[in-house]
Amino acid sequence: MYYVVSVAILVTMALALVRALLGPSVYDRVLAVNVFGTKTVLLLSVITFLYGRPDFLDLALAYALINFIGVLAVLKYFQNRSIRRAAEQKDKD
Amino acid sequence: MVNLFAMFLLTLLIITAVAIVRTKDLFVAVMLTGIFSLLMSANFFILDAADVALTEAAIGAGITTVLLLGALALTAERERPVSAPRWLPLVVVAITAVVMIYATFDKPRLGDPLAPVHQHVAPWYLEMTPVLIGIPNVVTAILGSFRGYDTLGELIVIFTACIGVLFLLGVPRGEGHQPPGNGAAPPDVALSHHLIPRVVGRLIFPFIVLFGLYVQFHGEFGPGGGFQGGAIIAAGIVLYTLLEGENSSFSAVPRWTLVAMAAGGAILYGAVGIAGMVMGGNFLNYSVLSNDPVLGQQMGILIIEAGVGITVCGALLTIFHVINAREHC
Amino acid sequence: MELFGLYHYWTFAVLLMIGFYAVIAKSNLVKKLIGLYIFQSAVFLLYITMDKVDGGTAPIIQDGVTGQVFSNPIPQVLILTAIVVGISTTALGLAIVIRIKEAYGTIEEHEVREMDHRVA
Amino acid sequence: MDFFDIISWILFTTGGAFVFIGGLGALRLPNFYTRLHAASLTDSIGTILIMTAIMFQAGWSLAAIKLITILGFLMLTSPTATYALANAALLSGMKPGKPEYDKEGY
Repeated sequence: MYYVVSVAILVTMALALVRALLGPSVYDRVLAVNVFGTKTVLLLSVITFLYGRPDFLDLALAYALINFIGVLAVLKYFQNRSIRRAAEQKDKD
Repeated sequence: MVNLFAMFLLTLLIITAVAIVRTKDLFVAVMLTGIFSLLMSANFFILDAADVALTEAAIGAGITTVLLLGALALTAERERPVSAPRWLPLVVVAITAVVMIYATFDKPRLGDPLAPVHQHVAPWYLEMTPVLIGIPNVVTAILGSFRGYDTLGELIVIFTACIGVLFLLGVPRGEGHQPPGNGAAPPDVALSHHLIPRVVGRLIFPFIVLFGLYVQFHGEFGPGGGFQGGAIIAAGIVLYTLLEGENSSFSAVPRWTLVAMAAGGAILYGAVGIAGMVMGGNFLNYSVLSNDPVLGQQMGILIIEAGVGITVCGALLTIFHVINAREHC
Repeated sequence: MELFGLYHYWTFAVLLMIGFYAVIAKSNLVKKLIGLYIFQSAVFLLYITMDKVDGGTAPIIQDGVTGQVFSNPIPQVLILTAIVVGISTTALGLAIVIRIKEAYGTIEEHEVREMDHRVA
Repeated sequence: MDFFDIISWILFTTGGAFVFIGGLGALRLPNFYTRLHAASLTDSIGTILIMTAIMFQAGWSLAAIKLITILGFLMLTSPTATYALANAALLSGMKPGKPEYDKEGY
């Protein structure tokens, strides 16, 4: 039964990758990365049990904690960019 | 069946790599690099390399994206088109790829127990680790003790890279630089007015640091060790900096502490080696550190792993802060 | 089925060449660094592929379990350190690119070269 | 096959189905906010179902505690990431309800 759910997760990863490649906006791509991140956590958890080594759940835990940082970095990047653009606009006027 | 999964993931990996190279938008390339890292980590895990997968998770999920985005903010976001002909590199690359794929037919197939790589020292390490060092994680044993000299070298490389970044970006900008806006640089506002991310970030920040310490000191028994632990703690402090801004981060962990950490960890590592020499052994021979050689090995590994963690954390944070501060000066 | 055992190595070759293409054909310096990142990831994949043993498990000895086959720990040790070194050196490259942007106002290699020629 | 196995089977299948539907929605729906909606909601329920299913398989052990922790952190961070993303998109001037927007979307 681990195989069934692994296949579902892998197909979803492929769909998310297609969304990341198509875009069209940058936010769609960030969304795709986020979906990919949670799917990786699930896949790693399933594979630890498939391999019969549940002590490796640390890996999934690391991703569950750290994936969040990427999205916040993107949010901050957008925020600083809009501030920068506003400042440049003011320079031109 | 798991091999089929691995092949599927590898195919996705190639598609992602092609997309990274083809896109003109560097921001998109950075986002796809995030996916690339996730796929890489899953593949490492399927290939039985739990320690490596954890390292890739600790580095690739947070720090790589943050550093690349910091560099993009300081340079440019889009690639300019080039008019030069593209076919020559493409032909060179295609021919090399074909030659390399032809060469792989002589390689032992995946998982062949008779492959030459499995014949020489690896069985000895697997057999002798419980006897000589007495810890379950063979990877940590080789990293810390059998090949401790290599690891010291790698640590010095990380320290040197940190020093190099400090030399390049730690100095103030030149005369010609005019910050955008009416003379005033954009202030570092952080994400302080995004209430929900701030609350959640503050909530999980201590757990990230705690988990980092767990990975650091549980490295003898499960996947983990200094490289992973240091990177996870660094990622936690990066999260704090993103949420609260440079100044709060520096009041929690001052700048001089970070440089001192980057240097101090490497010094600690070397000091353990010299202590071994003083007590009558060779450089980085931990057996002499205690009356019981096995206990001595365990003590040595624990201390040098701590040194590795301190240096990795300090170096990564120094690099992050230097690039981040460049944006706001 | 025998040939599928080489699929990992083929992926390695293709990824290595994709990264190499980005390094030699792209003019943007950040893109070159990302290409270098792909290149080094391909090398990591090659090493980790070689550590796998059929029916093996990760080389962490479990209490009370005997007769396990373990995968080869040596490639893992090499790559574990290489990943962290890789990000540090990539950061050094990014720092150089940032300084080039400040000095030349561009990060396109051909534009930087043109400016150098004009001065010389 | 005992009782716990049957429960895990059911949870695994429904969880897998939710995950797949979420991926499909993230790919097929017409604009960014609908895609975000599809991806985030099914992500949450799919994660809960699959993690619970694995917990039934793991039994009461250290692994189960780790799974609960993973689930807890995912439940905190995943919706926050979704919120942050929607917020960034809205502030950048992308209006919900419009079926399409300009190609770059900045």
